Amino acid sequence: MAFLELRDLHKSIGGLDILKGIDITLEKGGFLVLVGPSGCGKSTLLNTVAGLTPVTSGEIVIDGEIVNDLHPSKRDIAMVFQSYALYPNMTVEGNIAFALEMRGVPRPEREAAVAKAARTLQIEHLLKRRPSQLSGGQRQRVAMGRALVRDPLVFLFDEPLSNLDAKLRVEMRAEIKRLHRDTGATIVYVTHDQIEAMTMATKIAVLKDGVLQQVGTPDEIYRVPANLFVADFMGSPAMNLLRGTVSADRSAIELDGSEPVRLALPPTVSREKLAGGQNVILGIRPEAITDESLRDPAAGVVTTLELPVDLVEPTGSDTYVVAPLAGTEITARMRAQSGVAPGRSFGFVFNLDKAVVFEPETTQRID
Amino acid sequence: MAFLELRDLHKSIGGLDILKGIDITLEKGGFLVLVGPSGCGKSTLLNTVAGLTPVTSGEIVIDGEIVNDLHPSKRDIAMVFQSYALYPNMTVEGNIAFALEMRGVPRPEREAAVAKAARTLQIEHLLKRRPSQLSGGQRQRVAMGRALVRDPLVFLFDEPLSNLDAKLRVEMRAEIKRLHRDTGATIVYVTHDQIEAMTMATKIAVLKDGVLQQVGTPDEIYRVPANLFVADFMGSPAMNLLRGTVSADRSAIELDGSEPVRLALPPTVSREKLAGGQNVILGIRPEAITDESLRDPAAGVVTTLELPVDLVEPTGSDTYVVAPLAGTEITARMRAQSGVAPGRSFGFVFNLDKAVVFEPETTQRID
Amino acid sequence: MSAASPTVSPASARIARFVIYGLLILLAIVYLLPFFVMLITSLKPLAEIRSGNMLALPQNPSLDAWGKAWGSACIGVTCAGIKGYFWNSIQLVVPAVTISTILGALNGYVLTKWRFPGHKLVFGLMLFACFIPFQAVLIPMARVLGMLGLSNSTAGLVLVHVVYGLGFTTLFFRNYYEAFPDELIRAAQMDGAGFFQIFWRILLPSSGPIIVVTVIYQFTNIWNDFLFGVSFASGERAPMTVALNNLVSSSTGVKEYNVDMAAAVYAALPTLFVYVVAGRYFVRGLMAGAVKG
Amino acid sequence: QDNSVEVLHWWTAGGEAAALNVLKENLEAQGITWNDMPVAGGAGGNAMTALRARVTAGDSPTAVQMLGFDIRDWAELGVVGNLNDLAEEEGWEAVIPAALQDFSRYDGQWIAAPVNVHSTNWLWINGDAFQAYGGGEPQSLDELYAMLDAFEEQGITPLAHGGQAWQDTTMWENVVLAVGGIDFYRDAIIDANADALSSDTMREVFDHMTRLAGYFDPNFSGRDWNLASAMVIEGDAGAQQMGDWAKGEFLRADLTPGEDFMCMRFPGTQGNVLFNSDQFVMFEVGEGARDAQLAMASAVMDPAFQVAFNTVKGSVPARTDIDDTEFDACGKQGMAELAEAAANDTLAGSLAHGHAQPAAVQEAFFDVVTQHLNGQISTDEALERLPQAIAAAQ
Amino acid sequence: MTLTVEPSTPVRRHASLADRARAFLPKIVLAPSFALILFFVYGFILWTLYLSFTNSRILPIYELVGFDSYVRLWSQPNWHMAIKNLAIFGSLYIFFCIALGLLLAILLDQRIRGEGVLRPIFLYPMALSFIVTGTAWKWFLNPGLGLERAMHQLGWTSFKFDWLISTDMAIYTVVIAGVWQASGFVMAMFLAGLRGIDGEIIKAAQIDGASTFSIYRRIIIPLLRPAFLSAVIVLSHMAIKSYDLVIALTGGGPGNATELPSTFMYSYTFTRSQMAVGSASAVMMLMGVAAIMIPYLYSELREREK
Ligand SMILES: Nc1ncnc2c1ncn2[C@@H]1O[C@H](COP(=O)(O)OP(=O)(O)OP(=O)(O)O)[C@@H](O)[C@H]1O
Ligand SMILES: Nc1ncnc2c1ncn2[C@@H]1O[C@H](COP(=O)(O)OP(=O)(O)OP(=O)(O)O)[C@@H](O)[C@H]1O
Ligand SMILES: [Mg+2]
Ligand SMILES: [Mg+2]
Repeated sequence: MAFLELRDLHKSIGGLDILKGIDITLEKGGFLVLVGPSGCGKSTLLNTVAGLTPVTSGEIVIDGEIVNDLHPSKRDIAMVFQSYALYPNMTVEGNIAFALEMRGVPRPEREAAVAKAARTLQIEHLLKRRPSQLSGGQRQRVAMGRALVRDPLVFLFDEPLSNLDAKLRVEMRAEIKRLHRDTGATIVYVTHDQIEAMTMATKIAVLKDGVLQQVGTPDEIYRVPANLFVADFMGSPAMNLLRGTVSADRSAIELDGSEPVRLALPPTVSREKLAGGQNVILGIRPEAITDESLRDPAAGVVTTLELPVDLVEPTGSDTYVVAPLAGTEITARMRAQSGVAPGRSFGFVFNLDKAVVFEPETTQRID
Repeated sequence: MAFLELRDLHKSIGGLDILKGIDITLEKGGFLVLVGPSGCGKSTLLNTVAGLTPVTSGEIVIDGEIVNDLHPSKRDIAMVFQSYALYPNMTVEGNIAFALEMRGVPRPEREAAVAKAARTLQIEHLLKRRPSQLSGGQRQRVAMGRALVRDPLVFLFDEPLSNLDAKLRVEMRAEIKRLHRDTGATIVYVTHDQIEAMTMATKIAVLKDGVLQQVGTPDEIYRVPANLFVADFMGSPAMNLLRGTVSADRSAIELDGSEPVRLALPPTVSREKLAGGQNVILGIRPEAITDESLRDPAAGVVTTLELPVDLVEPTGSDTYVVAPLAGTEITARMRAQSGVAPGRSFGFVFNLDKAVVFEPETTQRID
Repeated sequence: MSAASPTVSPASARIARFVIYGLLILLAIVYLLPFFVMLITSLKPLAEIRSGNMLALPQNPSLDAWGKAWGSACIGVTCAGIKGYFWNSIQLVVPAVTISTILGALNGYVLTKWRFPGHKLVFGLMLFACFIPFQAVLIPMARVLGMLGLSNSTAGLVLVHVVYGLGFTTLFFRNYYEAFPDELIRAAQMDGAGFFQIFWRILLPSSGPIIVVTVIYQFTNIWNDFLFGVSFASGERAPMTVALNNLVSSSTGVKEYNVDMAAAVYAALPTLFVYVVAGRYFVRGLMAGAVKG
Repeated sequence: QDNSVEVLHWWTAGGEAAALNVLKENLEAQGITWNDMPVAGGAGGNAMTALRARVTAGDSPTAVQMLGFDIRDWAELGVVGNLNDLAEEEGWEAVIPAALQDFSRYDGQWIAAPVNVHSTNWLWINGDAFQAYGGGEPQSLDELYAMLDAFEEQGITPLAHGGQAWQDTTMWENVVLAVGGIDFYRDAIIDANADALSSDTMREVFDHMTRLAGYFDPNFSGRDWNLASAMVIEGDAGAQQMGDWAKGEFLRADLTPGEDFMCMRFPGTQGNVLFNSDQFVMFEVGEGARDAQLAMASAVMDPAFQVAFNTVKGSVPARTDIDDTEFDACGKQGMAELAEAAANDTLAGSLAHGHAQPAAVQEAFFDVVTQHLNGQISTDEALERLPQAIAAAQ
Repeated sequence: MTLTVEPSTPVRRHASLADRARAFLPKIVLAPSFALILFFVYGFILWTLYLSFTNSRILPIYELVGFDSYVRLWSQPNWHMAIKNLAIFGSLYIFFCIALGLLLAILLDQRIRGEGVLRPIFLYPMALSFIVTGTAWKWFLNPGLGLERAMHQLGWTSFKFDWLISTDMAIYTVVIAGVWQASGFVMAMFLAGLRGIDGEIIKAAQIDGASTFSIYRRIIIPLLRPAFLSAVIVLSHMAIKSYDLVIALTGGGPGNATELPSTFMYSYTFTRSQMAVGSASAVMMLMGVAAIMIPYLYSELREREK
């Protein structure tokens, strides 16, 4: 049975509708990652779950109980605030131990818990400092520490790692995963980090302007996005979206543009759902457009196009190559030091196994 | 000539040495990205450059002038604060326009500039709100906006995009790049985002505990890290570091571990600098360890090892595969849906062209 | 937090500092002038005061007046100076200040962090209460105190001061807590802290400056109050000001200005002590590092 | 049995308080505890405020120092005690001037014990200046002006004055008495006859006030009476019009009456006495506390106390049957004149000190007199305003 | 979009009794204060209102006589004078106290060495009872005793400062003494406000090129808004109740030149035994205050609602 359930949740602040009917269920021990553009309502959603702000309508169910009327301190939820919300008058130690103290945990236990969390977060040397004497990332870790020492029904994390360096972030991610695995805690997690979302979630919910776009496993969200928004939003660099028309025999998509370009119909879409001449949008991720050397030997449907290179962006581990196609620009992912240079023409291998097709009007995916 | 120059900069706060002799020069129009672990002193460095905190010793030179004693308002610097530092009493509009107003820019111009920045930052609909009515990412964008409207000698950005969603972040990145290109502004930029660092910088400075580790182009930093710290710190997942011994003939490195494993000597190290039997650490990035299908056709020195797979981590665009080697674990980057499964054995292709060798004692790279 | 960053160019910084200190010292001297008059008067014998030059330095200064004011001046039929009246005032001022400050802080806390429909009206009513003319409440108050059996008692006077100080203490705290980040309250709720725990552990430790302001205000007003003191606690329990007034304001008797001045300074000492001690809590940057954004 | 008295008074400091101690000791000798409730300020104003609070709370003090019409106001409220038995026993009626009894009794019932009689129509003159002037004691306003002119020529301030409403009015009532005589004083002030208040005689009074003000130094506003006295003591000023309590200041400065300073009736008022009398009004107390209260009333009327107190206070005893040997020259003069005035019916209550009109009316007089003296209103306006203000206050 | 649609019927967990009590806790905490104020302030205001329609003199009388006391009140020249003076005194007093208090607070906030010494110096006038300080002021301001005389003795014979004894100017001396007394406390209020301002914001303003002056004008002073509200309320209250100040300094004189509503109210209620008129004046005062404060409070409280 669902452990955390949001039913038609609405929330407005000062006449503005922030959340417009959110329905999500999460099983016990689930790890829900909330993603969405800045300002879409993620923090607001967490606040309603925590009970810090009353909902306008709808129900919040935790462990089979409707908790709308329950005071935050009674919901047994731990939360990491996006803005940290550290107690300025307390030391780091005091901040972390506060929740335990409020729950009457005896001092030795408290100290042990704080020491453990501090070790995990690598802030042992800061325990006696006040928040004002910490760097941004250190403050964020203290905010994490306050949640980590607890053993609640639900953890809510609001961008808890955004100000940490990549290395630390990886370690913290592992730590949160371990916490999740070891305690079986149910977690709702907001992040803007794709990797975080993809690697940690058992379920991802994509939000836009207070409306839920898709809920699914990370793989589903990435591979078969429900609509153009999700497709465009998840993945960095974003999915290439190409306008085109289904060919008369429905075996290929003819891309718009001055020159006629044909791409074979991706296997993700069933021919029956399409009509010849129908306008569609074809979505294909950058890593599915490569050079010949990176071509996936297992790929079924592949088209190679010779395109002029516009821009080359090396990231260290890879090189992104931008080229014009069908009146827009596509991004392809090549090997680092691939030798691709702007201005020259180059063979781009399209692995259409991984492409998806959308209906332009409704923006929904066609499957 | 250097436009921005830090000379032996020291800074201590309350008896703690935060910056320990920083020397950096940046040419006019340069884009310096500061990276380093949380709490290493990046924000402190920006603060000293801005004049917000006095240096303990050393000199700050901007455009040929020692500005140590110059009041921040006289330094003509724009800064995005890590903590935003928005004016709570002003609307978003007021916040963004404030600097222009202080410079006596007439109202119509100011309004135009604000409108332009707001468009860029996608906060046009928020102009009349107060900071307290914004989401975290929206606040961060307002903080950006305050800098973007200006045309200063130097821009200082302290993790300006950390709370934005990936899509927006890409757009903002492009925006900053455009700003950099169009205005020829000199920029110092703190980020934890590898991609940001690699794609934007003309120069990267790596800081650790207040000590400068390496300054160089992104490519240098990534390819030939000066020491183990930089090697480990830059790149995500981190570079694989394997302990070993130089073989007697100095043609290979014999990795430590129960089973003897030989890897060919990487071309990045000159044989002359090594002695047979010398202990070394070999560094190789995950993307240089692949499966056969991804093998770089141009690679010179390649070794293939059959290793048991421990863990498979799909990220959507790729799959990271973890396997045990030389008493540690290595991470390799494979294609998404590569079919690698934990428990089974698999052929890992090591592209040693891209490997580097370190001296374990000094942790410095050997070249 | 001050805008005067330590990093300004040395020359203009020095000038600016010079101006600031100059201005402060000048103002301090101006503020001290009346005190100077009081002080020199207290050191003069009466004949010298009578001779009329009030601003002249004493020709043969003496501390007699100070001794007399402290220990032997007549206040009513007891001629033991004002020293005995400190205790009366302390007994009154300590509970009254404490209670009104605590209530004010709690009210401010509720009115900013636990808002309920109509909170503004409640606050508005409490604010407007600050303006009630004290003259107008004397008689009904006397009646109520009489009915409560608190007439002519310290407890009654404490009640009066608490009641008429509440509006102010509430005002001070509410306006201070208004800027206190709500996030911290939320965080504390998540941490399981209750209403009072949040107040006690989170807000109060960050309220140093406003507690100081409130204590200064209440202490001063209660210590210096005459009207309520004389109406509700005259006689043996008379507070300091009533005693001071008795010493000073005898209408057709001989006036001893030197003793009056000395007594006035004595009477002000506890308040001055509070000012000096309280000043330590005017600390900077109490909320630094609490929230991002 | 409550063997204590609580006494509300405003003799809070210096000699006055010391004088009261005589009474306290007297009572303590009888085993009665004295609970002191001193409240100074505003010529008893603050004390009356405190009294209101106490009475309202149902907790009246035993005895309260009070002046003139206040006594009647409180008596009217029916909260005061009854001293008839004691008064009869001790024969108060015979020894207290009738004018005082008007206040000590209400509806024929004794309610208060008078302590002293102050007189307000005095003029105090610096001895040296007077010598230099060389004339005799001025007997009329014209002679006064002659003397003041002489003082002016000596280069000193002719008339020292403290510009406070009650001081202004004290001078004014002296002038009223000097110009119009006792009958006019009674007509205009005690009866508040509107015709008298706007009569030509009254115009003359105000003109004299204007003229007298011409002899002030410019800084008289707000000055305390004792600082005005100090001017006379120091020889900076020639004379001061003030009640008999001013004598204390002169004596304290070690001046001898008749030599270093002169005390005399205000010119034109010889033979008349404007008085005010401090009385202890006995409030209604429980039966248990009555004995102590009566003992106190009796102690107040005790001749020894009356002497002890009044020698210090500068006033004269309320009893006319007291020997004057303990008193100085001014005191002796005062006692003699009081007895004389009482006999001749030239004794009248002082307006400025609450013995001519109830507070409301008194203050209405104050308003007009002080505004006129300070030049805020003209004589015409004053004559117009006076009856209006008095009528409004009644 | 619900992925797992299950027919689950969760119970609505209602807040327990203790919880609901806890929800009321804030109101319970506020209640005693509010009740005290309702009774002791608003109750007494009603009582005073009632009294103003009676003919009470020395003590309350509860027999209604209509608007008589209001008629008397408005026929008193003293009352007109008091109102006029309050307008002058109140506005100047509030203005100068705030201006000087703010200046002092800002100066003291410049990381001054010796702040601990200077702060009590500016505050001490509050501590001294005006019963005595008034005498010192009176001498100081009296041309024949104080400043003017001292200046003349120093040789500056054309120096003239005789406001105290001038009917037109005396009220301004009350303002001077009042400002001297209260501005230190206003300073303390602003100082508390200043100390609460986030330093980062000021740094940001410096970066934005704001001069120190602009920072104060545009950032700090607007952020001190709540402190201004406190200051205005406290000062208005003090202006209205200033009694000792006037009594000790001028006694309401010369003439009635410095009469204020507070002295008027006190003298009519107590010394003049016209309690009904005193009550009427109290009612008029409250109405006047309401007329000014209610719009101010309304805008102030509405403004800062987030
Ligand atoms: N007031 C202070 N007292 C003592 N130490 C301080 C103080 N302020 C900062 N520090 C320390 O200085 C170091 C550098 O801080 P800084 O803010 O520059 O770090 P940073 O590199 O910006 O880190 P982050 O990435 O987390 O923002 C940190 O270790 C911090 O703990
Ligand atoms: N007090 C308020 N008044 C009006 N609108 C508000 C208020 N608070 C938040 N909002 C709006 O509600 C929306 C949702 O805010 P929320 O903080 O939940 O966003 P978010 O998804 O967490 O964004 P971010 O990723 O930037 O943190 C935002 O568009 C914000 O502008
Ligand atoms: Mg958010
Ligand atoms: Mg930082």
